[in-house]
Amino acid sequence: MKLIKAIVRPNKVDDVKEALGRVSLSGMTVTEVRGHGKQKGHTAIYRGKEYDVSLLPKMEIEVVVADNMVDDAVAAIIQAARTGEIGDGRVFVIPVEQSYRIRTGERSEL
Amino acid sequence: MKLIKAIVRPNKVDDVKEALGRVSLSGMTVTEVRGHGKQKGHTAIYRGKEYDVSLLPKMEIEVVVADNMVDDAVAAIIQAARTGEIGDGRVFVIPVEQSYRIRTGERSEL
Amino acid sequence: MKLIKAIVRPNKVDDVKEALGRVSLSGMTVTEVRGHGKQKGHTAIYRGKEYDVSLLPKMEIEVVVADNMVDDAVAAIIQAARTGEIGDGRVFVIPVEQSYRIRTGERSEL
Amino acid sequence: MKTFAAAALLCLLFPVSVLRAQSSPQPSIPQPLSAQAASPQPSALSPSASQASQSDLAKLDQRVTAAQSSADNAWMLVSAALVLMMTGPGLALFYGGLVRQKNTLAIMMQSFALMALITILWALVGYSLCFGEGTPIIGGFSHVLLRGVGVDPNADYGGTIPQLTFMVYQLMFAIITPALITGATAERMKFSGTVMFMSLWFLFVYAPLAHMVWGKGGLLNATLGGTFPTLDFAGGTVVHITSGVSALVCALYLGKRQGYPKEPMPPHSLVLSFMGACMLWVGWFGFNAGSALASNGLATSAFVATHFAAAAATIGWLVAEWTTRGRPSALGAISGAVAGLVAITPASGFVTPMPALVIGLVAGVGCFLMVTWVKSLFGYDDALDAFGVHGAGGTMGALLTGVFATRSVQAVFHDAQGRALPVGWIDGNIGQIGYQIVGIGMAWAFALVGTIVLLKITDLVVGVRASEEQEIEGLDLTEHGEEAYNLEM
Amino acid sequence: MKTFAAAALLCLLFPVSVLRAQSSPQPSIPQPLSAQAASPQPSALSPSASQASQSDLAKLDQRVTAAQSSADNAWMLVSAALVLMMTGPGLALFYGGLVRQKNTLAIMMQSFALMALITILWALVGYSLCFGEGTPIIGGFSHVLLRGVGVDPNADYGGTIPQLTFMVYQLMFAIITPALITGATAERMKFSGTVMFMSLWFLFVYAPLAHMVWGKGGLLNATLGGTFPTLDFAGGTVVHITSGVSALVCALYLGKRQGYPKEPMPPHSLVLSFMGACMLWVGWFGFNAGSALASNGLATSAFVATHFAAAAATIGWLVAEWTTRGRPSALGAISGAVAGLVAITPASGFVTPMPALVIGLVAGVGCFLMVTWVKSLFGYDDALDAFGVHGAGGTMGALLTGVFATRSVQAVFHDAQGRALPVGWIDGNIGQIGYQIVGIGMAWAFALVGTIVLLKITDLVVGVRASEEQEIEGLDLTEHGEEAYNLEM
Amino acid sequence: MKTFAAAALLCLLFPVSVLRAQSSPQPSIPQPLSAQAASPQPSALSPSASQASQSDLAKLDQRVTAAQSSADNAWMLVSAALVLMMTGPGLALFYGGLVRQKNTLAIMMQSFALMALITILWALVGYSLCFGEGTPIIGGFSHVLLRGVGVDPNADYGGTIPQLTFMVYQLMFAIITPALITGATAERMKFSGTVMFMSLWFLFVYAPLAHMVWGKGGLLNATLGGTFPTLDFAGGTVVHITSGVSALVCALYLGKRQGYPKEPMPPHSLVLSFMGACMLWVGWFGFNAGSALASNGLATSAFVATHFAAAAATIGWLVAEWTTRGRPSALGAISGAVAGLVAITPASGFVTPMPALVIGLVAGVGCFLMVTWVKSLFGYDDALDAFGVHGAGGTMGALLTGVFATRSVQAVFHDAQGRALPVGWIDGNIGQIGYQIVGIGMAWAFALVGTIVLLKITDLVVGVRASEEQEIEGLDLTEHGEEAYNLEM
Ligand SMILES: Nc1ncnc2c1ncn2[C@@H]1O[C@H](COP(=O)(O)OP(=O)(O)O)[C@@H](O)[C@H]1O
Ligand SMILES: Nc1ncnc2c1ncn2[C@@H]1O[C@H](COP(=O)(O)OP(=O)(O)O)[C@@H](O)[C@H]1O
Ligand SMILES: Nc1ncnc2c1ncn2[C@@H]1O[C@H](COP(=O)(O)OP(=O)(O)O)[C@@H](O)[C@H]1O
Repeated sequence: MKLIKAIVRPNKVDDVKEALGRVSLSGMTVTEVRGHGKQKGHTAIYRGKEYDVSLLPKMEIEVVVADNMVDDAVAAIIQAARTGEIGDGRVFVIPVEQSYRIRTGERSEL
Repeated sequence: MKLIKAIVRPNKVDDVKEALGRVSLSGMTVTEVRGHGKQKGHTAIYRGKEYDVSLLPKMEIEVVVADNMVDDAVAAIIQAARTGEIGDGRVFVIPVEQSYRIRTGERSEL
Repeated sequence: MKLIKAIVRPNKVDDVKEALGRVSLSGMTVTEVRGHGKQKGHTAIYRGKEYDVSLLPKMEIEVVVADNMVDDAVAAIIQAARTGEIGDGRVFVIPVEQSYRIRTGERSEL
Repeated sequence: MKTFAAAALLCLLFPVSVLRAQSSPQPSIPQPLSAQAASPQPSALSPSASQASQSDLAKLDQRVTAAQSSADNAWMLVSAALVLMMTGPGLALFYGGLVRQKNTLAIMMQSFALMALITILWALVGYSLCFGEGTPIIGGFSHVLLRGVGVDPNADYGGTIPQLTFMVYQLMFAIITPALITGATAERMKFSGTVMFMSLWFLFVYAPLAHMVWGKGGLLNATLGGTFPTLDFAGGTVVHITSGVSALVCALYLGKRQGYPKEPMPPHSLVLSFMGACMLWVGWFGFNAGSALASNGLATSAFVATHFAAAAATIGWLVAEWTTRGRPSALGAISGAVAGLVAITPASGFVTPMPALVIGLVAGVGCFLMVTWVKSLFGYDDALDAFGVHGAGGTMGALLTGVFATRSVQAVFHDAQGRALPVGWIDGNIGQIGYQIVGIGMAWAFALVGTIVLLKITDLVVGVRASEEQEIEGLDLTEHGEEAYNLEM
Repeated sequence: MKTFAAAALLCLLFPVSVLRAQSSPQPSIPQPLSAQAASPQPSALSPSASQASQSDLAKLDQRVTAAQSSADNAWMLVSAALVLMMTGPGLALFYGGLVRQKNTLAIMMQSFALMALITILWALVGYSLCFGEGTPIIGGFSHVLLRGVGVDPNADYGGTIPQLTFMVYQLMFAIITPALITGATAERMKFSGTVMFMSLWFLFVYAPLAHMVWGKGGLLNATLGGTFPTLDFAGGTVVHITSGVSALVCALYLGKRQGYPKEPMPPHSLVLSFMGACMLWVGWFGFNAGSALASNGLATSAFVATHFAAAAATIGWLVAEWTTRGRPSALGAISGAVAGLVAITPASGFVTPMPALVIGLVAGVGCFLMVTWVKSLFGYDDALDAFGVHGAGGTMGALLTGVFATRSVQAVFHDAQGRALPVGWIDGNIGQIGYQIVGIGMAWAFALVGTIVLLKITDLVVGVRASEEQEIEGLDLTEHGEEAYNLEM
Repeated sequence: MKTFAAAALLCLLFPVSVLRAQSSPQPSIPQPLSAQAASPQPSALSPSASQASQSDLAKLDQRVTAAQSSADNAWMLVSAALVLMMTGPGLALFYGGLVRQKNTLAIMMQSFALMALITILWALVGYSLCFGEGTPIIGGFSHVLLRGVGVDPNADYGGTIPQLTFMVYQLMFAIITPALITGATAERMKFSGTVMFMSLWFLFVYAPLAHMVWGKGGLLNATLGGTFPTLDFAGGTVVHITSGVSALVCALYLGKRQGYPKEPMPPHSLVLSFMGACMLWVGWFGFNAGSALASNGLATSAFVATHFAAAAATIGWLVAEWTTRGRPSALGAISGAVAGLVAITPASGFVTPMPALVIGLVAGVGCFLMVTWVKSLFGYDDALDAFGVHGAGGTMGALLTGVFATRSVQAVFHDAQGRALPVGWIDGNIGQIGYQIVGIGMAWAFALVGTIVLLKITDLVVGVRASEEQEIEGLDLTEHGEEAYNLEM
């Protein structure tokens, strides 16, 4: 089992969700985050004081999938989230050792 | 050492915190997230335009614990967070290779 | 490749960002979280009803780095985020198996 | 929901039938309204004569009457606007900030819907039930569809302003009163149930009480021939006791919210509540000083008493909190202010400034105790403390009015020779306390009985309590299909 | 941006040149203003004589005129303040809550900048263009730099109040009208483009329309000698049709927002919109009842009509929504209220309360259909429904004014003997509908043509549409260098 | 905290002792207040005579006086409400949005607590110290506990309105002045320290200044016999210079916030600040136009000047910002508006519209420079720019009043024959600039010295600066036990 952690543009969440649905993955957890990378930020000025707004709004999508689904899932995410412009984001794959469903309390294979 | 990542209902955070306290785990980090799974969402309508509100508010609790504590911790979380209804959430266990305490700067075994 | 997950005080984000920049790491993802640990919380009272505000605002910084950068990155974070007071936070290192850049769609070594 | 749709249909239909009655010049508006003062009027003087004639004087006299009317009307229109502002945005924000995020729009929506709903009911029959001629308990149907309510003053109700002004001013009171109750039913009452219950409550609890206290010949009216002259300048009994006591009944009937009191349910945005409280404070000048129905010294006096009581109650609550809890809170400050405003409401047109401070202090400390101590003692879930503040504060205020009312502010009672008689206890009329108790008792009784009956009926017809799932997901999404904030994009 | 800087420079320079004209006592203010009423005035009576002399009476007469003026002035100053409050914070919040978070300050800023910008233009030439003597189409330059506008009343425009009061009251209307348009251009129009376009639009669309409808001798003026007597009490055509129709043109010209309609763009904070809507409702009393230009019965009548229409339209929209969508929403409630307020605007000084309810109901249901059905049918991106509410609601209201206007409220037309003639259809004058259509047509035509031309010019000079990147990042950061919320610290 | 508790106890006790004095009819309220105008009055005419008698006229004369009083009272009550609205919610929101989230309630709470606290002090001694008879420096104790302050007008202070109206109107000024200072001490001053310091400051800095400038026989009074006739229509020196300069002293005394200026401290919600600024603008009409103390042409003139200056200053700040920083910001727009409102305050009742535009422009650009350039030059931490806007803007305004004041607006000075003399420089009286400088100097001196002394005392008794840990955790939680937002549930 793997945890796929994708950082995408805020307006791509719906597309990613749909794309994952198409490969029969429906469980996911989404977090508002702010990201920094190659994408250039902005300068905010409040009464003459300048602030660097270099952490830009992104969304982090976490999906835990069975090992054999990883490639499909990653491909789906990348395709749905890509615009081709700097700032599109990353996908990381992290090992998961156990997984439980709270409702039933049992260890699940997803 | 493992990172236990539990996605639970928002109103269960306090219960989980208490339950973890009872097995002598007090450190934890909590994040507001939105989750999608089997639980059915809602439809919001703004001036006739419908939106799918299928990402429902959840809380993600992250606890890093020593290997021998994992089972106790998972059990405590599941028991505290369970309502038996769809939408109760998941618990994932992820390997952690190193852990540091910033205050002291030293590598810790928790 | 590793995911470095650092939980720091909210006002230390900028310092950590700078410190990582100095070791040539610019990519990162930041999340608002609330943490519980040794640091004592507060009591809030609303019309006589007391609430435990024991989850204090923290920021979680996630950086994925190549294996050989882990020590530098951890050192930089710890140095930048330390105040020496209880509540400084933690750094966890988690294995990452794969990493993709969405824009190009290719698997990256960062 | 069917019931509501039917009622709504009615609303959609009725006007067609009444247009004819309205389309021909109303007898009550014999002169075009604009004739009164919009254009510069010719001087009243006949320029040739050096002696002023009686007819010159008569013309001038009319112009003075018009000027006085314009002056009073200006104040009363402003007051009406201020009282509407108390409900929306005032109360809506005050309550909206106190609930959890997922119920924000639902509670604000209830205030807003009442602004619309009560207005319609008021135009149809409400005004008539309150201020039309009738029995000592309730007005009649003489003003149904606002028949006979035009720009001419009604001598009994604001003799210097158009009756239409009085009508719309009083309407604003009728709006806020049921809206106050929603503080007790917050986070768990269905919208359809709220709509139906509040409509009934307005007709069967508010209207009689308003008529009894303020209507000519009303049972409790102090100046227009009531049997038990109860002093209630701006609505301590009519508005605050009725709504507060009904709120308690609702809280008990509905039962506790899921998870109460174990789960924390902190106010989701005290900033909103703060704004709301400030607007309540400012708007309350219209509520109390406007109740003079003229822009005279009595209005000023009520204005001052209102402001002083709010200030003293704020201090009262804060000191109580600081002393017993170690820290004074913003929520305490604004709660105190509202408590003071509630308590001074019945007294505002009868007391001098210093007693107003006392009334405020008592209410501030008293309501603090109600909300922190009495509530947790009995364990009912009055979600936003509608009873603790309005019911309790209103009752304290009504009693203290009997203590501090003085003829130096308003000579309510006169002897046969027209000399002013003492009004309250401090003025030498201890008996007034008795009448105040009668008034208070009547308001409590009506509110208690009326609310139980009407809630039961509503429950049978459309239901009152939201489902468990709705409560957990929040009423915003499940009842209204919306979320208060969508910040993530 | 260069253009704007130049204009701004002009602003910085002009006053120097006009100070001299202003520094000597203006002919229009021959008496110090304070002489009027600030201190207690000596009695008008010569104490010795027992017969009142004509000169005593003359003195008294002057004092009555002063009192009447003070009364009306009090109401009009309040009304002016209320109308300003409609734009800021009212409209700014209403719109600010409806956009996505990243464009919040940008849209609010547009309202605020218009509060400043239009004020300057108004002082320089705007008032003169609207209310100075001129042709049937546009006023002249007689009041440029407010020459001749002092504390003396102008008999044509509020004969009992200082002309300065009328001037500043009308200014508030000129501010909100272009601000309404920003609802259609939201989230994608450049700030510089907005500033330039709105300046031009105010001069070349608003000013002529205001003059035609309200100016003496204006083509459509109903009481001061127009050729086509159109009834528009408080700005149904002048304010709402012009802004609403221009909004539609802007929406079409600018094109859709990136991602519209596929991407969800829910309102980022309905709480803000709710507050804004409440303030609009309250402020609208100043807008409509203030249009009586006096604190008389007509003001009261307009006040009541305004409130009733808002209430009925709220119910109308909610019932439509409940029926067709299954749930009544807070956004529906506040949208309905605004629709009702828009529709009653032209009618408010001509109709009795019951027809006001009808107008409100029609507007509530009508605008609901416009916004949910017509808009998605045609697919234009009127981001915040400026056309759907103001254009459509204003048009409905202007038409219905012709139906329900009655001389019992305001005797607009008279025969040779001075007897009041019927006003609207229901009053017996079906022909008025025709004039209303003429007025509506003129407003539509002016708004359509003027907006296209001025947008094109603006586009050529400074550009109107923000870049794709700006739109994605949000206008707050890219146009103004700010973020609405910085909550994380 | 002990000190505060003691003071509070005093508050709780005092009224008991004064009730007796208040309970018997006050000599100043010989007639019941309601007699004035609440009911329709019988015509003044004796119907039989055809010649008007002197006594008929006398009756009519009284009614005219009542009508004039009602008209002016309507405006003044509204103005009082507007000025209260400036503090809460206006200023509280404006400041509340500018701080970081963790200090939101703390700063808003300070404004609210001052609404309560200053009211109590005002009733006890404050009004008397400001407007009671006394020395040229401070009033006496003649009006302690509001003795002698009833519905009869006081000829010196608003001869047509109840003295109670004047009293409560002036109170609102006394509330906002110390509240302005909290902008400089934001995010680091203890609540107990704030309460104690502000109480002292009100008594020992505000009261003398108010008496000197506005009190009869005050040293700087221009119309009621002062030695140095300083022009300050609505409080440029009394309100803005005193608070602004004291703010600077506080900022220097307290020292910088932790992390200032290295750490970013962006405003947590410009939406709140925007709302607050709009309410300040609207409320300021009560502040300035209300200072005419009547609903006359002078009030209108001040209203117009106020609005024009706010608009011009907005433009001024925005253009300066656009030119030097490349982007105009919403925070710039609202800051500019407030700067303009501050600067026009002393001038509003003395200048014609065009000079008002000039004053606004100067203040807009000037305060922009203060806040962006001068502040960073000197490096003091005036957290929310209370000095940069109020101190600097107030000083500019007070000076420019001396330049632009003209007898055509208000004839302040007269020669022996009662002819109006020139008022400001442009009117031909260059010497007025000198008096303005005296007034400004006096206000600066009082504020500087008074604030240092009182801060030191407060520091010794209860302490002024919050602990480092409190500052990091935020004052909301540590001082008040609350959080502004609890959005996660
Ligand atoms: N090394 C990293 N660790 C964690 N998150 C990263 C890392 N690099 C990039 N990100 C995330 O990916 C987002 C996009 O990265 P960026 O470099 O701006 O664009 P792109 O990936 O298209 O080159 C960032 O805003 C950040 O949230
Ligand atoms: N595969 C997954 N990866 C990540 N998060 C998941 C996954 N499946 C479920 N979740 C999280 O668990 C929550 C509950 O899941 P759901 O299927 O609705 O209920 P249940 O687990 O009780 O069947 C979801 O809202 C989501 O946050
Ligand atoms: N076991 C843990 N798992 C996850 N997060 C932790 C854990 N222990 C501590 N934290 C995070 O680190 C933060 C600081 O910890 P705390 O014990 O208060 O201070 P310190 O690390 O300086 O002793 C906590 O608020 C929490 O967010």
